[in-house]
Amino acid sequence: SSNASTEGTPEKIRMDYAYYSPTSLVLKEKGWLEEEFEEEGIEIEWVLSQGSNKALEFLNSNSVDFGSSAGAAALISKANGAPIKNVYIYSKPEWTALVTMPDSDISSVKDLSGKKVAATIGTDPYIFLLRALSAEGIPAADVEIINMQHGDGANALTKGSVDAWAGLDPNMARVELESDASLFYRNVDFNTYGFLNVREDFAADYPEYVNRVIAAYEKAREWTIENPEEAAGILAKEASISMEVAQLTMERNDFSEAIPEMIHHDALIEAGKVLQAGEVIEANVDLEEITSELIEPSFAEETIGD
Amino acid sequence: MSLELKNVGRTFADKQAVRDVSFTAKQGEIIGLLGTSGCGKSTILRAISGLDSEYDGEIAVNGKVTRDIQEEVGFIFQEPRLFPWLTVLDNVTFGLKGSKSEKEKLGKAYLENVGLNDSAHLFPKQLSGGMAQRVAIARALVTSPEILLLDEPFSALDAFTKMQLQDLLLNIWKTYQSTIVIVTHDIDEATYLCDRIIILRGQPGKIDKEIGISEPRPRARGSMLLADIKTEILESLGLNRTEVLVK
Amino acid sequence: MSLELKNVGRTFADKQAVRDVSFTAKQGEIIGLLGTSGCGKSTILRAISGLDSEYDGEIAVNGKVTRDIQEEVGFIFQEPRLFPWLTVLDNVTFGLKGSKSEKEKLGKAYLENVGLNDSAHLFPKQLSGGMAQRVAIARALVTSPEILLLDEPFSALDAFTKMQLQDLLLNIWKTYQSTIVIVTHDIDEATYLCDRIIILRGQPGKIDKEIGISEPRPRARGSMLLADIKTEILESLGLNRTEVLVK
Amino acid sequence: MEKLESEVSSVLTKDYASKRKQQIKRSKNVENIVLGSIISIILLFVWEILSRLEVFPSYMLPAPSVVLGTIIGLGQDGSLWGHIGITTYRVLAGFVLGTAVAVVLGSFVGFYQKAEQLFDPMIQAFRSIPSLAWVPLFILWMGIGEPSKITMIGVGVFFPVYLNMVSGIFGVDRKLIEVGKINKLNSFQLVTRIILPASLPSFLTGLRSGLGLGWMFVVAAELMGASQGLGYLLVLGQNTLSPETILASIILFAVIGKLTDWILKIVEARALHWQDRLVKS
Amino acid sequence: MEKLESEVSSVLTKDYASKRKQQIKRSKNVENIVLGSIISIILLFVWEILSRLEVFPSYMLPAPSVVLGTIIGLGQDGSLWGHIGITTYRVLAGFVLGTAVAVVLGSFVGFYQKAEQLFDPMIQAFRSIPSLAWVPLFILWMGIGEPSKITMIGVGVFFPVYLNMVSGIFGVDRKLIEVGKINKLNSFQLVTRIILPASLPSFLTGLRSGLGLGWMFVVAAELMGASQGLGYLLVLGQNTLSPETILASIILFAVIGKLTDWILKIVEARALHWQDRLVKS
Ligand SMILES: Nc1ncnc2c1ncn2[C@@H]1O[C@H](COP(=O)(O)OP(=O)(O)OP(=O)(O)O)[C@@H](O)[C@H]1O
Ligand SMILES: Nc1ncnc2c1ncn2[C@@H]1O[C@H](COP(=O)(O)OP(=O)(O)OP(=O)(O)O)[C@@H](O)[C@H]1O
Ligand SMILES: [Mg+2]
Ligand SMILES: [Mg+2]
Repeated sequence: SSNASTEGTPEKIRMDYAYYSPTSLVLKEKGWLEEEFEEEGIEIEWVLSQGSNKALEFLNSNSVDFGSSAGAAALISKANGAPIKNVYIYSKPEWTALVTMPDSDISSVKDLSGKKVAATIGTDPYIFLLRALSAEGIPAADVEIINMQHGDGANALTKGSVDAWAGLDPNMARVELESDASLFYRNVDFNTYGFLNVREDFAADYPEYVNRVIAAYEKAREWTIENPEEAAGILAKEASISMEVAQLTMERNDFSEAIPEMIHHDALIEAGKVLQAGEVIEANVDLEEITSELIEPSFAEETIGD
Repeated sequence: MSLELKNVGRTFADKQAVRDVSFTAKQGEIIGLLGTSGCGKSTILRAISGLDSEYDGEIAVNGKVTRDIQEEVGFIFQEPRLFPWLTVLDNVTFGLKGSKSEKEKLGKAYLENVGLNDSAHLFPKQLSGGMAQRVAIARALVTSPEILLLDEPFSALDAFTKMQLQDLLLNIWKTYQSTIVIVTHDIDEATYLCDRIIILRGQPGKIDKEIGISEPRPRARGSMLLADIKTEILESLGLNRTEVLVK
Repeated sequence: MSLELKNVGRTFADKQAVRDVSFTAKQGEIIGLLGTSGCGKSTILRAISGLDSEYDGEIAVNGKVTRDIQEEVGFIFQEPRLFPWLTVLDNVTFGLKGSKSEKEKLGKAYLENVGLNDSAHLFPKQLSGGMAQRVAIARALVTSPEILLLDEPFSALDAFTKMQLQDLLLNIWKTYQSTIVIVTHDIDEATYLCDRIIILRGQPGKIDKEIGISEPRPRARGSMLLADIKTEILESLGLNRTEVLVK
Repeated sequence: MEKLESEVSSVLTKDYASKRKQQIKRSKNVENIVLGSIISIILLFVWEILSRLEVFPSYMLPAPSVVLGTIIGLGQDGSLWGHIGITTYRVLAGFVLGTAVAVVLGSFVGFYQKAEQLFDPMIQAFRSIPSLAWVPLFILWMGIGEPSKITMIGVGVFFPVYLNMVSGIFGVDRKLIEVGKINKLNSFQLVTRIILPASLPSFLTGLRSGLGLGWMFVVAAELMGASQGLGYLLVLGQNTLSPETILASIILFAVIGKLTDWILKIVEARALHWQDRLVKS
Repeated sequence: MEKLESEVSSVLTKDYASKRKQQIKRSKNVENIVLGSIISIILLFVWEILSRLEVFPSYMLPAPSVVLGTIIGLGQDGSLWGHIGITTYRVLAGFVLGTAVAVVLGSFVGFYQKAEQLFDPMIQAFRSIPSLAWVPLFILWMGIGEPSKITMIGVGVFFPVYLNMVSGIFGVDRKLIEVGKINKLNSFQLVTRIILPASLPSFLTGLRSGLGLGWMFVVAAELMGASQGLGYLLVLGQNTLSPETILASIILFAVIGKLTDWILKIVEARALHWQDRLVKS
């Protein structure tokens, strides 16, 4: 590994940043990590993840040490044997909801039967859709789920090719603002949180450094909570989106909880069941077990304490 | 069909290849073009055919000045130019119209004429040089064109085959009263076939001499008159002082 | 270098093209191959050169039986086969080794020999048929090969140029004592150049006759002996009954 | 009697000869297949071994046997044929569409100076637009149905076919075209009877290139709301972080792409038998 | 005196003639560019008008003026050059890499029967694997640095260059190769002095095809952790649902792709001036 160490010190720490994790943007922008490790001569390398699956690919291939993903995505990867741990929650986002166009006759989940709904299989919006359907007692088979990438789904919705879309921010914020699309079903608890994952190797070799990275993240989180306006500005600039979209996206992020806890555990198990039903995770996987293996609160607890 | 060239010349990218060529060919006349290599014989044929329209001067076909490709022109190029993806028979029938069986019948007849009836199914890559040339000859003759432009048609052939094909050409000429312009390096051939022989010379080439041959056809290949004309031509090419050539 | 063919034959996909050809050429001998179109002359040259190794029988060069391409063989093909992407000069110097300026000097000298010194910079598409053939001749001669295989080298040339080049060939032969096998349809050429003329006939072709010519060089083109030999050859090709041919 | 015997025997020899030829041909075919698979088989072996030795982590690059298991699993639950069938159908339909348009446009551009000046620059510009970039545009223009997917694949096929066609036409020997002109062919006949056959080698290369691109564009096409197909399988694998699925789809792409290319290669060999090629050493 | 005058005048005419030739050439170039842009300009106009009339919804297909504004905006904040520069660099590096490998492998396969039997089948199979499918494999093998991106683009370039090269070599006239053999060229010389020049038309088409594919593979390459580049811009636009960004990247792809292709086209025209082509009507 490129982290060939002398006395337990990594040569460099490879972080990912992602537009779906505003905290990571703030951290990168402020340069607190660089500051923290400057004296030891440890380099910080930033890599952009365009989506959860890319972040996990980077982690798995030992291209980054820390990667940000949706909780469900981390779970799927873990179920496939990925050597990762979740050590920190960067936000509790409400990044997904069910969206339809204003002139549509859909106003609740019940109206979805027999309709075409776009969603990206395996991702949070997909899980959200399935959980929403099962919560309302509609069999998934009654709905025609069209597998499309998030952006394409939004396009298909505005074009009228599908009746509804399990949306994802910032795309969702944008259609909401610009095409008057309405979020007809929202439920924060059906989202699976923003997970900061670390490679198991790294965590085992340099536990101290995991703590220090978490500490830096904490600093960014607190700053974000205190300066929502400026944080939105950073997001808008980095992701090249308009300020309104950025603000709306930020509003739907709850940065108050950072330590992985039972509630995250439970949310993942629920998501895992849906995924198992959808054959994304194999039926013989023990969800309890891999969820416990995935979520490792000890670092955050140690750093943040309470 | 009659042919009339008036002051025809051709310049390629600043280099003049041939200039000031004028002659007339009446319907049914056979004209021979002789001249040193590179003096512009092929260039003249291409101008007459209309394949090249960038010449100076004027060419009239049947009294009409034109630069287009003429209907009813047959051209035997200096190279065989066979289509490599067609069999010998298909190459020969290439320019024919009509039903397939008719075309094949005609094509086979002409292949027989050039002595290639066994080779109808071969592809050009399987032919010898002379065979390819004969296929090209058959392809041009089969359309029984009213104007025939021949660019060294028989040069790749042995003496025996050559004579046979010369007679075939005369047969066709007799049947269709074609007007023929033939480029050749073989003086015996020129005297045997032509009513008039035009000798080009120089670079850029221009007409040096015109010799008429009035002997009626069929001519005897060994005839005294032809032998005299041959001597005249050789002399005008500066070739009768054989000793000079032997170093 | 000497050449020896023993019962050479060649069959293309079930069709025999030539069979049972045997002859020997001593160092410095000039052998002529005559025969009707398609009787296998080019095929024999290709076998000698080693370009074709699928023949039957044996060919020995300098006493050694081999089927490989020989060092020091020059081949003038029946078509010019110029490289279209090279200028005339580069085509001529293609087979030469050594420094660029040396090559160019030699190349230019040979271009001069074939009368193309003005055309060194042209590309093949700008050449007339005879010019292209002359470039090919220069390309083969410039390497001063010990064995020269010529497949109708002068057939596309006018009488004057042809004679010049025949003498050029004899010059080179004298200088390098090359062994030469030449295919030609021109009987005058054969008698002027060759020590021995081999006449092929039939399809598949086989040797019909061998005629030796002992007249020393330089020969006079009009000499009586050569005229007699010509008559003999014409007779053996069945061509002296001129009347028969005139329909 | 003697003559008869010799005739019979000659017939027999001939028979024998043609049989031997067939045998030789067949054994050459077998040899070809064996030689052609050697490298693939070696690679698979090395991969399998490295996987077993855990040099490649299974969560990223599972062993070939595991991937094969996935494919067999797909075959057993029946979905495999659906994926292969629909994708092959889309590629072939798009191939036909793209080729047809390329032939028409290519002939025009190759033949008429004005057409070249007008159309070629724009076509060349479109050529470097990546498949993914077309996705939103196609959704906008044609929605997410089959026509949209097939057209998208057609776009991919179009470019190499067009490019090879045009350059093939440019390369046709003037000498042959002149023969056509002397025979008074009109432009259409010139194209069909001389230019197309003469540029056939280049055109066939274009077809093979185009078919390859067709397979590549499938992924973008199947991003537009497909629920079946190899491209769908690939994207699904990436979204669900399932390397077996990704590799299974890659292998299926390779195998089926190879098969279709092989058909074209046979067509090519047949159509170009007249070429005066060197027999290779 | 008279002679002198006529000489002077002839010199003058010659001078005049060559000047006129230059003028004609220049005005032909201008004509080419004008004709070549007509269709693009018309399309842009129609698009602009339809957008203004709101036939195209602006949240899906903004007007060209808006897209232009986006590009200018990128230019003003300076990031435009970064995007263009890095992507062009990657494409060119990948182009060089892919071409080099294709030339070496293509010559071998084109020239040696055994090499063809061994390598060609596998290469043909790889040819239909979509760019997106390579992404996880490249991340695994080479990580996410520049080498990995450049190699990925090289893969895209490789296939068409290889294919055209091999088929070009197959199509080389046996007659010309024989001239080389008689001149005792060894295999290497045969390839460089005869086979390559003779197959140059096909090879150059391959290069142009390959360059196009290079531009297409950029997107996949820049999925591997890039934070700059046109492919990044495209994916960013798709992830943030910003049609202006998507279209801006498409237009940049088209324009810069066209420019690089134009360079190749000039090279092609220069390198193939010896072809005996028909002057087009
Ligand atoms: N590659 C080939 N495949 C099949 N048949 C061939 C091939 N090359 C030559 N032949 C046949 O072999 C015979 C002899 O051909 P060759 O070229 O040797 O004739 P030639 O004596 O040189 O005739 P010419 O004077 O017309 O050039 C011909 O019948 C020809 O059809
Ligand atoms: N396309 C061309 N471009 C430039 N020059 C050309 C072109 N075609 C012919 N020429 C030149 O024109 C001159 C005459 O050529 P042409 O082919 O008419 O000669 P020819 O009399 O037929 O000679 P040959 O007997 O050798 O066939 C030559 O000097 C040749 O170089
Ligand atoms: Mg000529
Ligand atoms: Mg021959």
